[in-house]
Amino acid sequence: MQPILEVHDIHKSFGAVHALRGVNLSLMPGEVHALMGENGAGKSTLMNILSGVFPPDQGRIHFKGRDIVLPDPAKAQAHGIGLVHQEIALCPDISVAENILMAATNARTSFLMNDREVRARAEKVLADLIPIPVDEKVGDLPIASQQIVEIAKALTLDCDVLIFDEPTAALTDTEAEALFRIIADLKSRNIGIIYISHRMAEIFAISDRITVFRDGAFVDTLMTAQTNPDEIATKMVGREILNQFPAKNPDLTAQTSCLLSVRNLSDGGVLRDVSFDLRKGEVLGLGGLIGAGRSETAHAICGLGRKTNGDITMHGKPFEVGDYSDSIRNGLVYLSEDRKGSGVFLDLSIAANITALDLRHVSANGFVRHKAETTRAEELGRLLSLRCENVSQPVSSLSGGNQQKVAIAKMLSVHPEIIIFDEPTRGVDVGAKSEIYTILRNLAADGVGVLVISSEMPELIGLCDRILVLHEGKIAGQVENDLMTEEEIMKLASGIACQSTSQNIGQSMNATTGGMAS
Amino acid sequence: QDGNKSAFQCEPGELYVMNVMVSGVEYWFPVYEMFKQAAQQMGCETAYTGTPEYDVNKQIATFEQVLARQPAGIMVHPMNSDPFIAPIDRAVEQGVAVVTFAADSPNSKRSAYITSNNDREGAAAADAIADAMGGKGEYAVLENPGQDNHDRRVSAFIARMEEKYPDMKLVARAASNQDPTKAYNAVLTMHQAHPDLGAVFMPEANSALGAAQAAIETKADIKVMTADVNAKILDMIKAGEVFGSINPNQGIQGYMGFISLFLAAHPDLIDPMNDYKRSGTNPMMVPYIDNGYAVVTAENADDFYWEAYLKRRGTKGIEE
Amino acid sequence: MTSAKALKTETKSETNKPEATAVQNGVHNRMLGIFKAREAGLVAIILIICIAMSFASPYFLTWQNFRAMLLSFSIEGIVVVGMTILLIVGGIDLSVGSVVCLAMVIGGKLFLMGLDPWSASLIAVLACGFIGYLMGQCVTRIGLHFFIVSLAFMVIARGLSLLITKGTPQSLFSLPPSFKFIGQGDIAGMPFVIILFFGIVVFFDLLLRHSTLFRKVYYTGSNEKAALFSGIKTKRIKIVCSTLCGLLSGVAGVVYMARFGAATPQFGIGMELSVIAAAVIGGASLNGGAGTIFGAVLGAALLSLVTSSLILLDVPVYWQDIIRGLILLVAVSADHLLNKRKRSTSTKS
Amino acid sequence: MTSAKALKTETKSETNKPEATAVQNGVHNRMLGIFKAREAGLVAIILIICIAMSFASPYFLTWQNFRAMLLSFSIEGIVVVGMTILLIVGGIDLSVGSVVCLAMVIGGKLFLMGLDPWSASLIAVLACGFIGYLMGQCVTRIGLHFFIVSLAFMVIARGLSLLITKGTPQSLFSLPPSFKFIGQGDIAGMPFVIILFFGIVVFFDLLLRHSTLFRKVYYTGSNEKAALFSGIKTKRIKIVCSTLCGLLSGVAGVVYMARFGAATPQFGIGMELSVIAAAVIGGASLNGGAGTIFGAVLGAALLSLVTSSLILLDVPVYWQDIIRGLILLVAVSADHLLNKRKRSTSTKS
Ligand SMILES: Nc1ncnc2c1ncn2[C@@H]1O[C@H](COP(=O)(O)OP(=O)(O)OP(=O)(O)O)[C@@H](O)[C@H]1O
Ligand SMILES: Nc1ncnc2c1ncn2[C@@H]1O[C@H](COP(=O)(O)OP(=O)(O)OP(=O)(O)O)[C@@H](O)[C@H]1O
Ligand SMILES: [Mg+2]
Ligand SMILES: [Mg+2]
Repeated sequence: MQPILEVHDIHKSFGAVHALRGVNLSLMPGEVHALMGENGAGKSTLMNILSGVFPPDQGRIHFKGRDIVLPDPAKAQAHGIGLVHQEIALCPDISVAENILMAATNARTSFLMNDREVRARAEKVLADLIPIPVDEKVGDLPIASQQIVEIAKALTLDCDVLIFDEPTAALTDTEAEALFRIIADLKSRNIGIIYISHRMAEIFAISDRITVFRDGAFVDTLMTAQTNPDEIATKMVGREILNQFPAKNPDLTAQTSCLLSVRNLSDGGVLRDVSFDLRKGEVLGLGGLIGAGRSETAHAICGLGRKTNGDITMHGKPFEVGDYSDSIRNGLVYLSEDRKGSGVFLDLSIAANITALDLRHVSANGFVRHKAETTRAEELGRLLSLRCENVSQPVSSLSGGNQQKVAIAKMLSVHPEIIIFDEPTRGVDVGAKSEIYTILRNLAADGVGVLVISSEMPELIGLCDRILVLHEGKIAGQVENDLMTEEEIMKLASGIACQSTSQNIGQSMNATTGGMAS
Repeated sequence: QDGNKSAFQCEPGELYVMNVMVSGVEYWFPVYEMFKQAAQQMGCETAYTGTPEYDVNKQIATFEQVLARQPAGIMVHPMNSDPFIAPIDRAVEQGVAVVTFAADSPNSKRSAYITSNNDREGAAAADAIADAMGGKGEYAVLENPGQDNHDRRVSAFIARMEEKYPDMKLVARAASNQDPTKAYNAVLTMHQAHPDLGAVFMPEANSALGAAQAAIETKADIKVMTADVNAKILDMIKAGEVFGSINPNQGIQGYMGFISLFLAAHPDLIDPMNDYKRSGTNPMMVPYIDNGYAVVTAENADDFYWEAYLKRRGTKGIEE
Repeated sequence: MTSAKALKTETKSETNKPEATAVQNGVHNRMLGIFKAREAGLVAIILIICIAMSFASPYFLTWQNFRAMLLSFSIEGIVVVGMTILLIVGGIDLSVGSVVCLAMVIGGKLFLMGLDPWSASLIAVLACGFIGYLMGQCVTRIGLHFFIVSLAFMVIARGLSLLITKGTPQSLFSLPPSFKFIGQGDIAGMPFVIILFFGIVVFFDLLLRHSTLFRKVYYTGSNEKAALFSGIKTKRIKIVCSTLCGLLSGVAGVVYMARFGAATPQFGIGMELSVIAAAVIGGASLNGGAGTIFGAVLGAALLSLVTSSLILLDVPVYWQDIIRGLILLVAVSADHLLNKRKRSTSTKS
Repeated sequence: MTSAKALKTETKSETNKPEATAVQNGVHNRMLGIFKAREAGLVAIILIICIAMSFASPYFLTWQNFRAMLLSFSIEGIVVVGMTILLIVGGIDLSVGSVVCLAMVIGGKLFLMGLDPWSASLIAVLACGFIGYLMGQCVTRIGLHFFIVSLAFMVIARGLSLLITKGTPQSLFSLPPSFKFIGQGDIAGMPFVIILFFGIVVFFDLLLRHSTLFRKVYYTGSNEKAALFSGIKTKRIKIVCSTLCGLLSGVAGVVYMARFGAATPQFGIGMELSVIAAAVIGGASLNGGAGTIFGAVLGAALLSLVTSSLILLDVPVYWQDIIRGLILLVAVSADHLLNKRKRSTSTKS
């Protein structure tokens, strides 16, 4: 069988940054070809080239037996190459249906819109995936739903090659499963698929072959069946990753002193009577499906969202915050799940981003000490193995995973007492992930409270000492020790089992239900 | 020195400058035309300067730049009076003669001020309208609040009406700000509220364009009276669509302006019996010269076309 | 100009969302009728003022008065249509006033040079379209912002008008009646200007709502990158919108020329601001991606209504600006708050 | 919520997004010196024009001419400083011209009513600051766009000036010399106005580059949502900027009053456009998040230089506007292309 797509010796530079140095890749029809590599290895750059976003400096793209040039995305789509971008790009003022069918609308020759057909087709595509109301404006959707729209958009294209650049970064397993079913279907229709992800489990579940890039160069292509995650990780990072997850804290008991305790938290919306304790030295996980209200919980605690009811105490003292700046002052910070929308300032320098949370740490008498700022940024950059030229370059010039590291560095720069991480490793490569896990663990060991919200089940299980599971805004239960399995968490998250394993956390101490309307 | 040479002659290269704001508009051209003529007759050079914008700050900047060229004299139309005190005084201290025209800066050290009398113009417009209406009826005014000479014309118009024609009633006033569209809309609306509206006065010609068009379209007999002229207004006056206009005598303004400026630059030519020597002021001091005005009606409108005037004179206007 | 969007979103995120009623803003509803939330709010404000005025002034509720009010904004309204389209695509055009003037001047000059008025007008309109095209090119090729490009062209077009007329208003008294009809004629008692205006409004409103081409205008304005990734040639779309805005300004200029029978080089100064205000009151977003022609026309009607009312009520000249400004502020605020309420009950917000 | 803004940021980097701000270019460049890419480009353009002019006109290289040029933009320059700060935070203020005028008029009127000129000026400046504050409130509370709010206040402030003066210019001939000194005095041959202007420029330039408060202005303007998620009270920051812009307009108004010894109700019409143009030429982004005071001042200097040169060269009036517009276009394009080259190395397309 002939490969449907081959790229030869592609080079691409951004100024001094040599993002791709002569990479090759070939894709068979009906194959799922996984592309892996560290953050900044050049994966997205290659995909952007393949979809006509920008031209390569050098190299050939061989498609269906002949060389093609792709001056713009329209041309790539005309050839039958579709891309789900790593960074979500949708029209916020436009309905879901129209967003999904945008490319089709563009290709239509008819003069008038057929709104009914647009709705129908959008509904049909979403029915296979996750149903989202198609008349909703995309700007009103949470980030995960936007990710689904982004995927659905690509599915309407009449493609022979479909590229997914980290499609599941913002999704939980349930949604991911739906996507995998669709991918299997595409496969059966002989469509070639390039799949990029940092979730090793996924890669091994769905791919046929794996290609690894490192530092913009081609490393190897392997048959998935004949390799294993460790080998891939080693090829990616260039060294062996021994333990992805650091050891858990064995000393935790119910008596361990409590850093943060939340009682009967409600936000007048999805959240109802959420109660839990975060203990000293513990890494606490928060799981659940999309829309279960995990982010909402975090927002309500730190003053970023509404709180209609509930008592929060920190170190046993009432924790009352008017807005998020109070929360930061009191030592509680929150890492946003929406990196691009609210996590980083894309146009500002890395240094300015990292110090944004509290400038007092790098200032004197109301003036920024630029030297201290640079030093601080460089230190944290090293800690998180941030890949950049220097810390004065804008964050927009970083790869997705490196942007995420900047967002995390921003949290760490203020020496908080409690950190809530919402999808901390979104788009981060395996090597950096394990470093981040170690950092979180060390923080916890140093007495910092760590609450991790994650949609990636293995991450929750591997990292956390205890996992709370939310279902439709209520704590469905918690899992610990041996019960920490995907099945158990799924049972709770989907609402099948309720409270079966939980021990009525906090119910005994919870006499008061204070009316702390915000 | 050449004994035959008249005292009213310039040295070679002696430069006289006219300085205005909104320098691209027609009003200044006849002024400069006669300014230039007087200069040529006396062997002097002239330049036309100013800013295209309606902005006192920018006009002052051009004035000061003109000063850097060390001309013999500047005839300036100060957009606002007081802002020009300091620049004019600085010019005079440098030995550059200054006269003002069409608008004054009375507290400055300028030598002379040449203008038509806005009060008399406004009154004349009132007389013309009231006569035509038999001293009885309703009238309205369109204004351009904030521009001094326009405000004066309007006030004088209204004052004259109140004083001399008690049966003429002011029923509406609106700001048209020299915008034909605003004038058009305002007159249409005024006609709704006051169906018997018999006349409307505005102190400048741009608004007249719109007002007259509205008057035509309402098919009511509204007499449009204005001040200043342009080709379109003249055509409308001839066609009876605009009742008339008061036009200041710009040519005399320019000619007398030049003469005054020349005298101020050559103070040795005159020796009046006053204290000029003791006080060290320029002997050429004239507080006010009235260049007069004309009432333009269908009969005499033909004499006021700029293009025809230029053609007759065979010059190129401000471009020389 | 990110702030409005950010604010809008901020308010939205504060409360949360019952999912069921999401149909509100969708495609479906658009088909249901011409009155959408925003436009209904404006209609309400206009009606309130009309009712108040009909008590305050006996002349208000007459056909003559309505005719006068319609006349007063219908030519500028043509420019509003073009501006709205450009705002939706994420642009803005400060040059419209100068371009309208340039159209008058070019048309007038060519006519005076002996061309028949129809060809002269056609050339004038095309010239204005070309200016719009040039602006679009500057924006898309060089990557400048529409604001600054159109500012430069505003100055250039004004200079051209001055140059062509040598600063003197051109009298077009000799225009043939058949041509003057465009600006001054009636058809069965209805001024042709108004008919033309409504024709243009309905035409472009329908196009914007239903045609494929103009849907792309919304996509491009809402998120240019997303549109680009969907294969839409966003640069071309922007150039089309900017050209269209120039063409419509040109048409307005020609109609003004026919109405006033003159071409004055000082015409249209400051028009851009009232045109943009009308479009924004009518719901067009300065960030692109939102707006309707019908809304914008209502915005223009509101502004014109306020101006006429102040004159009808004999409000002293010095107070007129203050009241006009306050009403503008109140209208956009009311409209904005009304829509926020609606959003928060119907969608989630 | 998330996406609207998120998606917008994306588009942002595609339209003209000048890069060179203190925060963006970061610590590294800043340490190297005051001339950064963008500003160096502008300085180059200005120098080229200056050299050409010194050959073309013998009057150009005189102190008197330079004094005139400096004077011609230094008071407006104070307004440019305020506008730049507001642009950086993502706002815009169309009312500056009217507010400058209002400051003159309030100060003048109070003085004529018997107050000493210093207190009168102080009240005038505070009143202008209050207008800025009100605008900030309208924007942050109601959620309107700065563009439309300031448009309304532009009309209101103009109306107030007309009302207070009843349309006639107020002569303030009797201002004491000590007060007139602000606008007309010299210190060692250097007009006080210019010294004051440079003082304000240096003060705010340093603040913007180094103070934590103004760093938050960049954060807010760059991505308001992210700023909120960094604990920055973005509403307050926006109100501070808008108030500051009002205050600085007030200061400019008072200086004008001292310089001209008059208060005219038609002053400052159209000033907003040249002020915004100056800031944008100098690198301020209309999308917020970028800009420097120093750059903006260079922009103002360039505009003023071009205007002066045209006059000095006796370019016919008809051509002046056209040439001015073209040079504006060429300057922003050259500058933009220059920076794009530089930027393509650093930003994702
Ligand atoms: N598919 C969807 N369509 C519309 N609204 C949704 C959808 N999913 C979630 N929401 C809304 O989003 C809010 C909860 O989102 P939130 O981000 O807090 O959930 P989460 O549990 O943190 O999920 P995740 O972070 O995985 O997206 C709820 O108000 C819910 O109504
Ligand atoms: N516009 C740009 N300007 C400068 N550098 C860039 C630009 N775009 C990408 N880069 C650099 O190119 C390299 C490759 O980036 P790319 O986004 O392709 O990485 P990736 O493999 O997709 O990483 P991730 O897993 O984090 O998404 C990175 O070093 C990145 O910083
Ligand atoms: Mg990537
Ligand atoms: Mg979440």
